[in-house]
Amino acid sequence: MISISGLIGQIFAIALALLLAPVLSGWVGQCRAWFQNRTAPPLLQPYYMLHKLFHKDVVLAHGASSLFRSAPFVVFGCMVLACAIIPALSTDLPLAPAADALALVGVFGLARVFISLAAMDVGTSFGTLGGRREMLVGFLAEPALLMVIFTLAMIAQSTSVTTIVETLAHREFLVFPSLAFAGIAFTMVSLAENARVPVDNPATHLELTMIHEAMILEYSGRHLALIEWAASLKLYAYSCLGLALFFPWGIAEGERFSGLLLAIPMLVLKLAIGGFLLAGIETINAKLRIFRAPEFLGTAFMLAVLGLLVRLMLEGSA
Amino acid sequence: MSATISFSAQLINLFAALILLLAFAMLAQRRVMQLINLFAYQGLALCLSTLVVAVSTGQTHLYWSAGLTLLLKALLLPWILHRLVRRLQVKWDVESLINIPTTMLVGIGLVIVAFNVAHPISELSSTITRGTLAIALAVVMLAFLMMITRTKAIPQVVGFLAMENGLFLAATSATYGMPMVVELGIALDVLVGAIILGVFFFQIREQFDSLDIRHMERLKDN
Amino acid sequence: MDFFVLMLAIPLVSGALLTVFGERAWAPNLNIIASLGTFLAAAGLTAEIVANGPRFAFGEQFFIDSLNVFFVALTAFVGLTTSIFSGPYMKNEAAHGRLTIPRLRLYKSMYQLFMFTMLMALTTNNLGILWVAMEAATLTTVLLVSLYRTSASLEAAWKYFILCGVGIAQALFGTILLYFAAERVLGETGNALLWTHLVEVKGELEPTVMALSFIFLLVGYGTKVGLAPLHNWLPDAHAEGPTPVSAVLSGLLLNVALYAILRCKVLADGAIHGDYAGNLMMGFGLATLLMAAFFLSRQKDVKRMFAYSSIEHMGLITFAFGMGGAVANFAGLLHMTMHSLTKSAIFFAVGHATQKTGTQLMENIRGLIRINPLIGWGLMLGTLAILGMPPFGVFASEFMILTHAMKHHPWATPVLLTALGVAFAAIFGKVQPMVFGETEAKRLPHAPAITPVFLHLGIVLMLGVYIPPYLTRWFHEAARMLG
Amino acid sequence: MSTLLPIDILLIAACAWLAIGLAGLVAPGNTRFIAKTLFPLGALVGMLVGLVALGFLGESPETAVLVVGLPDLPFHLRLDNLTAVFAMLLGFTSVGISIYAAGYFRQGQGSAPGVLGLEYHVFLASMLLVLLADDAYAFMVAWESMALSSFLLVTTDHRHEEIRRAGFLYLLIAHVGAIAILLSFGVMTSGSGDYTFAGMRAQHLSPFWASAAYLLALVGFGAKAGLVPIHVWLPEAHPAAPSPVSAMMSGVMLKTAIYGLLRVSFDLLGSDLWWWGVVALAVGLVTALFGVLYSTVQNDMKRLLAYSSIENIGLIVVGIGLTLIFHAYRMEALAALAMTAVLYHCLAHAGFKSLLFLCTGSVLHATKERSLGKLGGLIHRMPWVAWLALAGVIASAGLPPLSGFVSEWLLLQSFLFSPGLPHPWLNMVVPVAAALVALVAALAGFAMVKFFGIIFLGQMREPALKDAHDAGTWEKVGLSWLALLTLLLGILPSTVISRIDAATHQLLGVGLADKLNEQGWWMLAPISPERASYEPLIFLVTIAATLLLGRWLVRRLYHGRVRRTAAWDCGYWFQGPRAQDTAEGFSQPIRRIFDVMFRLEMHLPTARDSKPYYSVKVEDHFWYWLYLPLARLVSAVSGLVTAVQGGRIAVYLLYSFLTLLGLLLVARP
Repeated sequence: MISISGLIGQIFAIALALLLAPVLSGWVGQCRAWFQNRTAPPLLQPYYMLHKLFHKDVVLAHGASSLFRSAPFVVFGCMVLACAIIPALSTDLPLAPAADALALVGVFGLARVFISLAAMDVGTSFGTLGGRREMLVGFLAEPALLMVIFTLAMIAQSTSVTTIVETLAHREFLVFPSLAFAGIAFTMVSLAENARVPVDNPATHLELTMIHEAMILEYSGRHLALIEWAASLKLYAYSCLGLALFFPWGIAEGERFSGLLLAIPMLVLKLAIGGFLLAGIETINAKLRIFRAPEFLGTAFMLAVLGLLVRLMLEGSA
Repeated sequence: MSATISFSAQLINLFAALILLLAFAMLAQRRVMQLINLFAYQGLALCLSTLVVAVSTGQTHLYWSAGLTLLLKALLLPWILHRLVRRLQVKWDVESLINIPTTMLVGIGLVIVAFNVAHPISELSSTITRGTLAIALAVVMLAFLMMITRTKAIPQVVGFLAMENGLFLAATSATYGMPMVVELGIALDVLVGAIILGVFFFQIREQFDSLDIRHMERLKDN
Repeated sequence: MDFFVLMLAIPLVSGALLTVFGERAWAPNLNIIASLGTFLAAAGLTAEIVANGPRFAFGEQFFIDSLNVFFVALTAFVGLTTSIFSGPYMKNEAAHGRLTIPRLRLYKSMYQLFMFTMLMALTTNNLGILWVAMEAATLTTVLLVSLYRTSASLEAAWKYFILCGVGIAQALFGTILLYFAAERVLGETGNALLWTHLVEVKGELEPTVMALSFIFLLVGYGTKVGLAPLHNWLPDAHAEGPTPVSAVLSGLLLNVALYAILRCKVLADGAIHGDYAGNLMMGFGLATLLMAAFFLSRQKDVKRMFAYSSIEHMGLITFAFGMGGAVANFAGLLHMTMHSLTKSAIFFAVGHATQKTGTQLMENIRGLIRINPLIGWGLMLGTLAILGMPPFGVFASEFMILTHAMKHHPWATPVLLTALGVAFAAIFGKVQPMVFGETEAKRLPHAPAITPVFLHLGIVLMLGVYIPPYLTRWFHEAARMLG
Repeated sequence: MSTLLPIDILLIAACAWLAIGLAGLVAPGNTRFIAKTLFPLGALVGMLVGLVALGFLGESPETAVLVVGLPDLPFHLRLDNLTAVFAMLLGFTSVGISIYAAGYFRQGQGSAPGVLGLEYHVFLASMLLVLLADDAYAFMVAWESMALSSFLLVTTDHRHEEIRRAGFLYLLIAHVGAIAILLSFGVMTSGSGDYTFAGMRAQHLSPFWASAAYLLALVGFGAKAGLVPIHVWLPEAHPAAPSPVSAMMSGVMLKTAIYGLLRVSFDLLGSDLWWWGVVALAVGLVTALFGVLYSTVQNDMKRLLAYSSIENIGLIVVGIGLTLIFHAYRMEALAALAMTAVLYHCLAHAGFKSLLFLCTGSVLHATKERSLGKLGGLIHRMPWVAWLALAGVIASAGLPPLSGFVSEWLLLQSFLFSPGLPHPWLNMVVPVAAALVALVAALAGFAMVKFFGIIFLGQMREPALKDAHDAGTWEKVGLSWLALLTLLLGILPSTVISRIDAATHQLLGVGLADKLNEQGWWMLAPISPERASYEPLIFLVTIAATLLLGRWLVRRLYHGRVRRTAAWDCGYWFQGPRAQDTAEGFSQPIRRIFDVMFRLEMHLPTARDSKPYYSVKVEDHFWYWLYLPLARLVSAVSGLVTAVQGGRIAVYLLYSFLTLLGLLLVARP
């Protein structure tokens, strides 16, 4: 029942994700630099960095346990799985039934738990601080994300990501106000989840403000490489998910290669625009104090719930 | 209804009224010796009323009852109590928790209640002495009131015994006496009870140096 | 010889003997042997009644049917175990110097006489003699309560005497009224106080008189049962008397008094149409239950607390009989049995516990399970049983009472729920630290009597999960008799 | 003699447990005999129970009547599919716990081992009888025996005041709950006088009485399950009990309450009203949110888990509420979905929560420490326990691919379809409840990260922890068994659901099994794969494959060199164990964000303090809102009542007198 083309499409999707994710990170970095009137690093800068890190020795703290060493792989694995089931290019993904949208949230959750635990493993003050903050962001972002998905799932009468995307792509062009709410909430959650301004700043190393960076302070060498890669995969996954859910046009359906081939440039284009906008957001916003972050995410959660309510009230049985 | 019966009924009512009067007198009495004497008179009146009932109805066992009453209530128990009072050198004054006039007023209220309660029964009664049931009830209640208001052990016991008098009046007047076995049993119980009480008084004296029951308020929960 | 005569004669004769020879070394054994004899005679009588049905004795003056034979058996049994328990208990008391030899003699003879009066009260057919026996039971127990001759025990005995004496005087007035009503129907044949005759004509008795009579009887015997607010003598007497006396007071005397009320209730019900007597009893029962529950939470003295627990259970039982009907009566009878057995077992355990620690104050009794695990467990299990924890039998009867109440008198259930909850919290909260925890108590000079405790608890446990069919039949018959 | 029916075997198993317990009394002081012989035997019996129940699923009910019981009400027993599901839960969970206990119990200061063994096995047997009981009396007897035996187990170490207090509170609430259940049965029996469950099913109660029965049952079973606000015993009793007992209580005993609630609301009560579901939903949500918030701020590892149990029970009750709502509107397919979520979560929670409690037992044994503030870094000393605990943590946090996620997924799925409800506002409010469920799930993750991170990770907060040792063999086997259950429940949901579906079918008349059987065993798609699907095995394989492949590739393409050095200190020279986040610190954000939910007592040091210290105490609002006022009320009332007993005989006489007078005047017929 798994078609060859599906299989190829699946492998292709994963490979593309692995390849494209660091580029996306690089692109966002470039855009940010441009916005901020800095000289931009090369687009492929993340690749160079990964290569460099893989070459380096792993320097482990004395207190690091086996969990610390396995966490990067687990996180990486989770992100690969997430990318594999998000219909970035095509909705014909054999792996898609393995996890629907709820399970997708679960995958992100699993990765988050592991990285937080790893952060606490060495037992430095910053590690635990980072782990705690990550979980703080997580427990606020996760329900918001779930609510976004709920709204969409109610439109599509399904929680399967591919089905949602197909439904949304095929619908009559109706203005769904709920989608607007959901979209905004999703954007806010994505910013938080990917350690972006205004919740976190991937570029900072000022200890008291950082979240993601605080967690991975102790990582080095290949572990750090995997984590960085996983982080860019996560950004990619969220971007693709957002694009697929809210701008589902151009995603290939069925088992035709032609559609797939057409989908790639569409995706790249959409990602480029998305990355550009992201950089814009990051530039025009200031980072929030850590205790403002719950408010930010709380707003996202409320917006998502509002979206759900709007969906239920206004759009009734649509 | 023949004249003799009505005459004896009048006599019985007279004695009953006397008993009630004595009950009031006991309620009002401040001296312990006088109290015991009043109790003895009450026993005598009871005996006489029983005798009248016996004569007028011809119930032989009522003679026995009358004799028993005379012996026990009018002679033996007062004698025991007298001896106790002397042996224990009880203070002769009787103290009351509430003052006597108030007690009397409450007593009158009780009599009304008793009459009221007994009224429907008296209506039913076919005996010659139907009115006395109400009086018996009143006597019981007055004795009860006396037990409540007295602070010394001996007057309390006298109240208790007076209550028995009231009961006995009820038994004879309303029903021509209980079966003999029962009456004997009751008499025995009263006697034994009185003796035990007598023993008790000595023990209480020994422990509390007084027969004032206000000393006996240590067992409590609040 | 006739079992019935034996049953009454043994305690009477041995009581007399013990009055004379009570200071001899074999006297305690005589006490136990007499109790055993009484029990055997009662067992024989029970078997006879179960086999042949009700019977009379001494003309019609005594009457044994399935209702009272059940109480007779129970009384004789608890009387036996209590006498077994009181052997070592009294030895320990004497060793502690709390009792002298003459007092022990008094104890033994009064104990036997007390048994006699109770058995007489249970078996008599004559309501007058019932009254006489009840009064006699009061008198014997007054002496037992004041056995220690301390000021507290004298005070308790005095209150007991006066309150119960006055109470029972009301009962006599009730009896007179009953006689008055009966005489009008039965005439002056001398049968007018015989229950068997009364019950035949109960429908013809004058309702007004019977209602008044029942009020007096209920208040009178109810004082003895411990119905609130007539209960005030009960905690004092239980707390200050020797523990075996507390055990029989709680386990037997209260039952007998309740039995007297039940006999009268049958007549009242027959005369007064409607649930007049039942409603009164339900009201008294609930008030007692609720009041006792709240009393419980303020107790400091262990025996006093369990005395209140007895009041509480008497309230529950009275409520059950008040509800009436086959199920509730059954439950009430069952609960009486269970309560007797359990409460006396508790008092046994408590007795030894207080001897060990030398105090009745609960805050000074700690860690029983560590000084003597058997006593500790005995008290714990007994407490749990009395609180209505299954699989103990108390729960079985509480189950029936509660479900029956929910069905027929749902308004009463909040009261029941509150009372049982508060009682549970109060008793358990106090017993738990007594049983568990650390301790400094010492060993006793004489080995405690553990057997009665576990014998009782064993029976209660068994009855909780399995009631033998003959017992069931017997209960059913008794329940039916109560209407 | 006829063949041995499953119900007979279960009955024999219950008796066997009792016998094993009693056997311990032969040599109550012999720890070796009791721990190494009797407990493993108990585990075998547990295995038997589990297997028989598993094998029975799908069969038609069997009944039995015993000779014991009340005169007109001998014990009725009945084995049906609902019972079988919970018996399976009991059996399989008890296997792990009993084996663990074989290694756990040792000579201590508390109850003698023989007594402990007796209590433990009576506890097991009574739980089984609760499930099998088919009449009110048998049920209540088993139910209270369960409470009693578990109470005695909780107070095993009775020398400590707070343990006794915990036990007291537990038994008190259990008892009040039991009375409520009893009254509920009383209502359900109504006039018939037939206390068998069959009799209750046959009754047709008016909505008022049915609701009364339902609410009483909710209170009664809620008291046992730990529903807010009658949850207060739970966080006290669980830490007080020895760990296997906590595991048994949390893993299995709480489920018997769920069983009772299901039995009453779906089986015994014929009518069903939609608002019942709303009540359950609301109570469940409050409980779940309350439980999880309090669980995040605990500093005692067992209390943390206890509150987490409250949360899970809350989620289960949410599921029951949802089922009731769907059921009331005859949306049976959706009801079946929610019911499956309920049953599945019961199974899952039994596995992972007992696993976690047992892990705390091992930690406790190794360190003598329950306070999170004094633990840390135990993964180095106790790798077995740590990794097995991680499985429990992931499941408890509701993360794929382990068991907790499956039930959460099912629950959310059923929420997703609530807009189809015909009721005008219900269909809007209920989906929003899903938002809270999502929040609860996410917070559970927070709590679990705290639990695992603080105990097992980081540096050791106390020097004494260096001497900690890993669990013994028995304990490892027990833990591994439970971890295996958690894993199996996580990756084989379809297989499990098609077994337990018989219970759903029995209660609702429909099930999910047909749908599931259309798809492969590896796929969980309760409605259709297009609507929603989850394939945990593939999920797991993908992650594992990526993990291994990634590792292999990295080593292949680059290298696997590792150097060890001190942790980077960020320029702060002091990086000792004290510099780590404390348990209080970890939960600080929660306290801050949800401060209305807690009753906080904080002391913050100021700059001028000569002896600066920091303390924070989190207390339960309900103590102050409900229990203390109640206690004060009782105390005040008893103050008033005891005034009656003033010691003055005249007053006593007056009472008698007034009673008599009152009766004479007022109560005349």
